Amino acid sequence: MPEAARQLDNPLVPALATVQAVRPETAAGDVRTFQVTLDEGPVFPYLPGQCAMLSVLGVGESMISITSSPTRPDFLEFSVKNAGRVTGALHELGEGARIGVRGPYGNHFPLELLRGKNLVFVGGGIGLAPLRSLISYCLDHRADYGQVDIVYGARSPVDLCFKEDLFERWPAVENTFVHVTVDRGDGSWQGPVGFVPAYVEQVAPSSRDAVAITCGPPIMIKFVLAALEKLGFTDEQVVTTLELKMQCGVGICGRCNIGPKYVCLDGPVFTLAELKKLPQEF
Amino acid sequence: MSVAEREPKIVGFLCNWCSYAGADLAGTSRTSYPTSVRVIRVPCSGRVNPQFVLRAFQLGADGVLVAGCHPGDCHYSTGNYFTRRRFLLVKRFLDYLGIDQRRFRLRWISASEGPKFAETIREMTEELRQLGPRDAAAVEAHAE
Amino acid sequence: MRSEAVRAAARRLLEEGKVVRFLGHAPGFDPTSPFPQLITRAEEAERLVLDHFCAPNLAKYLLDYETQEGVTAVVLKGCDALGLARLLADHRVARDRVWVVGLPCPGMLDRDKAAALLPGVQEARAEGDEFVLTGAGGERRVAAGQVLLDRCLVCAVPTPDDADELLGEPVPGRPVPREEDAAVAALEAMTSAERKAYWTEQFSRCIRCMACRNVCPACNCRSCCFDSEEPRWLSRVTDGPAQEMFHFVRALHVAGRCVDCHECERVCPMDIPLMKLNHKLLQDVEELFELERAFVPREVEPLGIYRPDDPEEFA
Amino acid sequence: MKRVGVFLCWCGSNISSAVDLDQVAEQTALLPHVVHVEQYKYLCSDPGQETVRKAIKEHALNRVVIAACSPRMHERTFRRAVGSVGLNPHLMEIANIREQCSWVHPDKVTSTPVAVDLVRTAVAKAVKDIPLEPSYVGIEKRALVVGGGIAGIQAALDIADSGYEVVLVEREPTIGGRMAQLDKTFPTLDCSSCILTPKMVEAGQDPRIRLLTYAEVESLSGYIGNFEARIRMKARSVDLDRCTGCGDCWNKCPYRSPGEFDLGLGKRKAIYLPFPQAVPNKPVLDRATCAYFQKDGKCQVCKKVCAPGAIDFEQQDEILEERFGAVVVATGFDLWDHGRYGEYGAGQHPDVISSLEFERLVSASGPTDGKIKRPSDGKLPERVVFIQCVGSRDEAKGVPYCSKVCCMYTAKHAILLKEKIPSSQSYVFYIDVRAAGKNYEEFYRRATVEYGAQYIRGRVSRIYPRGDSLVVVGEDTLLGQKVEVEADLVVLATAVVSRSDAPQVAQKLGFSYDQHGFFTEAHPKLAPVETNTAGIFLAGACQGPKDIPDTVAQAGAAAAKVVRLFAKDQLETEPTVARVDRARCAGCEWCRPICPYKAIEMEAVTERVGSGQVARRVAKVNPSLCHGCGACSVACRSGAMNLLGFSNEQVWAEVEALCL
Amino acid sequence: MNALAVEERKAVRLADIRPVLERLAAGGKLVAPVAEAGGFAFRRVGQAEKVRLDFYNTAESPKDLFFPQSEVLFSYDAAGIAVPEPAGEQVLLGIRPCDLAALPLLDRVFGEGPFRDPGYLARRERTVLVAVACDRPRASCFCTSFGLSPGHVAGADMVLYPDEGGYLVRAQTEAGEALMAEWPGEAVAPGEAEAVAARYRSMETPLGRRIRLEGVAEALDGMFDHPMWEQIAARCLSCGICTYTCPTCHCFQLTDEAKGEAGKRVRCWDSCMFPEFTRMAGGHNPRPDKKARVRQRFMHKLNYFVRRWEEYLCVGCGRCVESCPVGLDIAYVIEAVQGVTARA
Repeated sequence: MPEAARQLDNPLVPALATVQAVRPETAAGDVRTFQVTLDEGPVFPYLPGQCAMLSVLGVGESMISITSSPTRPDFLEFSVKNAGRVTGALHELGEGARIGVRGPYGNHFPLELLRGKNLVFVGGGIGLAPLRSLISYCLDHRADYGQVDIVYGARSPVDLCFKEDLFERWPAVENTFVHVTVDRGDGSWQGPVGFVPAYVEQVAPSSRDAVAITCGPPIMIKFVLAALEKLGFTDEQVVTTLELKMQCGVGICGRCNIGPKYVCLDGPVFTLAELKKLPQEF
Repeated sequence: MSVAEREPKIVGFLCNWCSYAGADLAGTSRTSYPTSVRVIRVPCSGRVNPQFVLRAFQLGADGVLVAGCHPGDCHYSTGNYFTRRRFLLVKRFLDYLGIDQRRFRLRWISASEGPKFAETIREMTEELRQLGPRDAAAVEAHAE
Repeated sequence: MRSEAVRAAARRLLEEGKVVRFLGHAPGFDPTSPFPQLITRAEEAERLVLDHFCAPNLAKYLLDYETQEGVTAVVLKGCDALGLARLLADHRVARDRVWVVGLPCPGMLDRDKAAALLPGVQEARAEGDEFVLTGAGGERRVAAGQVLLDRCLVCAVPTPDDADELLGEPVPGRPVPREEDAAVAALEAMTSAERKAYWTEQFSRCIRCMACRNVCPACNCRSCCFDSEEPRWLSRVTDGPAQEMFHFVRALHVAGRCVDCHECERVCPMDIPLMKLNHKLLQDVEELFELERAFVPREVEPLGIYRPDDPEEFA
Repeated sequence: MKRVGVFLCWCGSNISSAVDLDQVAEQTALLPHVVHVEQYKYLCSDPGQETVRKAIKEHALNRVVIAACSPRMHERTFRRAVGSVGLNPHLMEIANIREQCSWVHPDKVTSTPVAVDLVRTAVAKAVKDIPLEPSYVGIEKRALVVGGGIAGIQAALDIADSGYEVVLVEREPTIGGRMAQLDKTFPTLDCSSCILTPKMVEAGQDPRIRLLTYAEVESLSGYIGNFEARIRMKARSVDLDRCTGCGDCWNKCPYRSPGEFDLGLGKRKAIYLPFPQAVPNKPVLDRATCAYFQKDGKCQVCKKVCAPGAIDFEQQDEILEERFGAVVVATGFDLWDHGRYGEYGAGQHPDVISSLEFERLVSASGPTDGKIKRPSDGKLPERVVFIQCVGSRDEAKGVPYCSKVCCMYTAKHAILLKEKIPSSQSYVFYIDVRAAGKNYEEFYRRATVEYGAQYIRGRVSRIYPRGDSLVVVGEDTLLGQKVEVEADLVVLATAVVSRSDAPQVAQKLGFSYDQHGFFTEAHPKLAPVETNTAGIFLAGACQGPKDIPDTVAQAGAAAAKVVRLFAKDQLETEPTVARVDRARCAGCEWCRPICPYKAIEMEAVTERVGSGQVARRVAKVNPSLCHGCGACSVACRSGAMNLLGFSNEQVWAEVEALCL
Repeated sequence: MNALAVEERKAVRLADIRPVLERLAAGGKLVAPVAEAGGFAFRRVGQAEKVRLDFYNTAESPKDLFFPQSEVLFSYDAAGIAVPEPAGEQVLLGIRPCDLAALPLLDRVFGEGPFRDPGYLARRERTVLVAVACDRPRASCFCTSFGLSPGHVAGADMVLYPDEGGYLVRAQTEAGEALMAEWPGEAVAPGEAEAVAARYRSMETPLGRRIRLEGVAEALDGMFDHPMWEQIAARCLSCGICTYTCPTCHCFQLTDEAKGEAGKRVRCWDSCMFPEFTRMAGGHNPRPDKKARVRQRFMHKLNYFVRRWEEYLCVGCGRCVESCPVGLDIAYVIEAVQGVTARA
């Protein structure tokens, strides 16, 4: 056992893990959800918002947010968009594949801040992945929160992620409302068409006793923040997560810092108030 | 297997139109040659990036063969003229870095020169056998 | 040496609006290592110097301003101007966006040589074929050959031939005995195994800082193959094969394109004899393809053309 | 996710008897991404291909590796098979374990590891395969035919007859070419102009054919389906629209000079019709021999007599720019200059003439009205020596190849001589007689048997004058003795050589030529009328010595290729072409001069830098011009230029897999 | 643990250091300065005569001995992951005060944060540090600006003080004492040793270069968007000389080397000066230009690190001054910052 113990000693050495299931997440095929268990021992404890480093041995590592909820501790889930070398290699993997996992990394959503509040989730594209962990967590502790509004959009109907959650599981929960839009519709799309920021204004969730949590592409976040401001959300009432290139996950390698803050340690979750204090270099 | 008996490994980049066809002809006419060579088919000898050649050496190839149409016969008119120029230089440069130039060969082998292909492999294998492993220590160091 | 002249030129060009920025040199932490200086206002011209220690080649900086408005003035020595010629031949810089302030160069001094000859050297001035070094340690008169940079000893092109203005009268080139060829010949005389050992030792010092690449006017790609992930032409690991690959490829990618400016070797913090690689290729290019002065950029480079009667060694 | 299926072919026992395929299968199954391995006796057979197709569906394969014979044999077969079940055909790789393994390493112990390596390498490449799609370009359905000899005429007529427009460019003032200079044709002895003239007329009258005589192609750019030609109309000094071809001008023109058409044996005027049947049947004014232009600017006789006022001394060269979809090159041949044989009189003796000169002498419309008068004194020759292989098959002084037509026309000359001068005797010095062709051998025998031509096997070593006749000294190698023949006329069968400006023409039009200046066909057997430039085809002797039937056949073939191209509305190009990664390309243009097909041009792209837009130049590959040689991908240092199908990633992966 | 004050540790005088070097070299664990290509470098030394104690600062810092440029983190194959054996013992002889002072900074990064790096810590633990008081500062040195001095040798197990033509050797730790247990040489009274040490501590660097550090970190708090960066960065070559020769820079990347089914993950140095350093897979680069990268490097050293660890990430060794081909060194930048504050 000393060998194995030493392995975990080095924070940069991953634990071996096995892909238990792979789910294509979008009809477009560029996002897949991997359900993963560790080969030795149970899943590490984590909280919504945290990330883990996934390894494809021989290819490399990529920091991926955990999309499962700690309330369901049997496995970890990661939704991965095929965007580069490592994520591309992950997409090559099927059930039973061996990968490496290390983590959890980073802070988590401010659960204390959210407790008792109305929650407004605003997600775009694959940005729903980290939110999904929190949404599941909150809905599993439904009594602790007020009204939940989930505003989500994707480029087109084929790019929508987590459709089962969006259209079946979440709407079925009491006092929970899901609003889905697409930038561009297609023949089969019956729902609203338009960009997420505009749609948020249209849905117009109340800022009273509410916290908005948003994640998505940078350009979307920029306009969502403006929309939320219009709706009366203060900087303290808005929470977002950031994504930067990371290699170590432990605040050393020097890539993900924004000023003195390391996204992998101090982030990825920031309130808008915190974010505004940082240099605009992300 | 002792070092002396070890069959050298040759990576052969053969142009599709002449040399690959020449190697095929050696096959069709059942001209046997040593098993040392492994062929990578490229459209033209001009497609062979010198970086491929060094990479092959570094990964343990004892010799590298680039073969193309005879000058003037290039399927793409001029590709092999560039190949010749490039590898005149590369051969010397490899040698300058300590990779014996006898380990690298560029040969013009036409589609009808099956025997020449076989003979080239025989000659090269023999020469490489005499030269011995490229740099036993270096190759092993990399392999570990 | 020509500090006043360069300041005057910078002032004039910026004041007249002929250029929007001026690339020259300014004093470094000690006067023997001036560094590149960009100025954009005439009043900043005072900062500029131009003396016998202004070795850095400024041509490569022109790439930084290719997408920016306005003409860039740049101080170039003869060797530097070949760097510009390289960038022009590679279509990386447009000539009409550059104003070349040419320095007919009497040779630049090697600060290490100078410091060895006169510790604490601060200044140098040319007097005929000699240099007078002055500094805290007094004054010393030394032969040019003792103190010039190696490249300047054999400089064939001291005066830029493509300058928009010249700071002084053209300087004749030194007869070129190509001493570097002897270094190449010495290596060629070794056995293959000795050469392998030699280069392994040299390359093992490499820390892959990429300064040689980044300073080289011929290494002007927009994205370097060394940074490519797929295929990974170069491993990030600094082991023997990767070091060999790095130096092989770097040298080969400038084969027939190297302008012989020696900047790669000068900036190398580990003193790897990179010019021994470049010179080997330069020599072979000249010999095999019957070219003269292959370090002068030409419209089509030696590896971009062929002759049906090129040497045939591969029958 | 990549799912590779590997199929091992036994090729009957061709592979299975020499390679332990079970072991190959076993080891292959362990490779990453390989999800299915299967063996089959004949993969190329219909059931074999069906096996592959079935497995693709059953195992959801998205990459296929066929370990079988050479890809040169069945790559297309398996690409089609894979494509037929919806998989992109380029997601298939072949490991050649027959020609390059089982057939050359017949011992299972040594061959099996080779096969394992080759399959592993093919798998590594397949994993890096990406789907490739052809691209399409439109086609300008007009053809350019360069050269108005029989080859060009025939090609033009065939293309026009298929309904497409043709521009026929001829640099002489008339079409007709070499065939118009001939008297009769072997082996039938038809009158050459009798069979040519109707075709010339037809070409001149076909509304879809535009004749541009006295014109030359200056340059050709573009690519298959989309060529752009610049054509120089030389100043003819005659307005063709006004000219009626009445003949007054050339009848009245006071200046005579040696006529080109008659090889200098006859004279023509400064304004002249090259020969009576010329098409267009309108004259040209040769400024080099015209007194108006050369002397005093006064003469102007032609202008004065020309009723329609067609003479135009001010006419300038004119440049036409035209678009074409295909080009047929039919620029013909020249004859070797026998002046280079000092022993044959160095071209100085008037009665040592070339065979083409003999054609003109024997032709009824020639300078002697068909009377074979020898040039020196106009005497009818009694004893005529014909010498074959003058220049041909002579590596030392001439050309190494056989000119193909000389044996037959010499037999024809012997016959014609006897017919015109029954008392004459012909002697033919030959090396061998090559009479392969329908009715050719019979024709040659007629010359010897019926017309009494005396064939002497051997080379002539010397010709020298004696009195008013010539002494021909040679050796009869059959008898092994020296022979000397006294002759009144010696006719040399000089070699057929390329036009002296053939290399320039090839360079101008953009295809290759051989060391003799003949244009190179794309493949000597399978693409004999194509050039290596798509869309440019060859007809006639510009590609190599040919007789008339071969020339006409090739012209028809070239026309068929053009028509085949024009039958499509769009051209599908090979997908294995170079591709530029614009983000990486620095626009250094290093790839450009290296491309043999001029397929690379530069384009401007704009991109966002910070908040602004920046324009820069990057390389762009024209997929219809690119042949996929990959030279550019090696020239490109940054890796921005890549070759699809043989990409950097693929070859790199192959090297790594091979050296594992 | 036998915790003695330095003053009570053993000290000896060596008129001739050669026998000691020979003994160390014979042990096979010696790393020491050797002459190499016009300068000096720390290398594993088998023959004592190669050791050059008359060296001036090496081109590369000795950080490579603790944080190697390429370090295999683990190897893998079908069976699983294997971590390499920790490094063996070594004796690093000749570390100068500046490089010595860099080690506690790296210790913080690799040993005191939320994560501990076992490889680094093992090498630290297993290395006996034999410092040499600095008798050969260069014109580029400015360690005194950071409160260091040619005699600042805290953290060394043993110190060699060049003195009276030989060396005064003083142990500072148990490990140091153990190493010199069998060394020849006459014992020196503690007072005498301390006097020599004190003399070195009070030495100035020869050119007396001093850079005023006061208030730099604070000033930089408000200078993220200062136009100064643009000016400074204009001449940067975007090479990694400064970061790779720096004894305190520690950016790295992880890279996988695969050979078939087996392979290894290697940690390699990386540099915040390289454009690719922060470029994301999709192409987005939060530090897209030289300005952002140069600013990051100096902000990290002079502000971010200070905010996190309350120390500057620089020891004034002068390597970037010496090696940067375009004079873009940290001393220059500090002076530029001071210039800005002075003007303000």
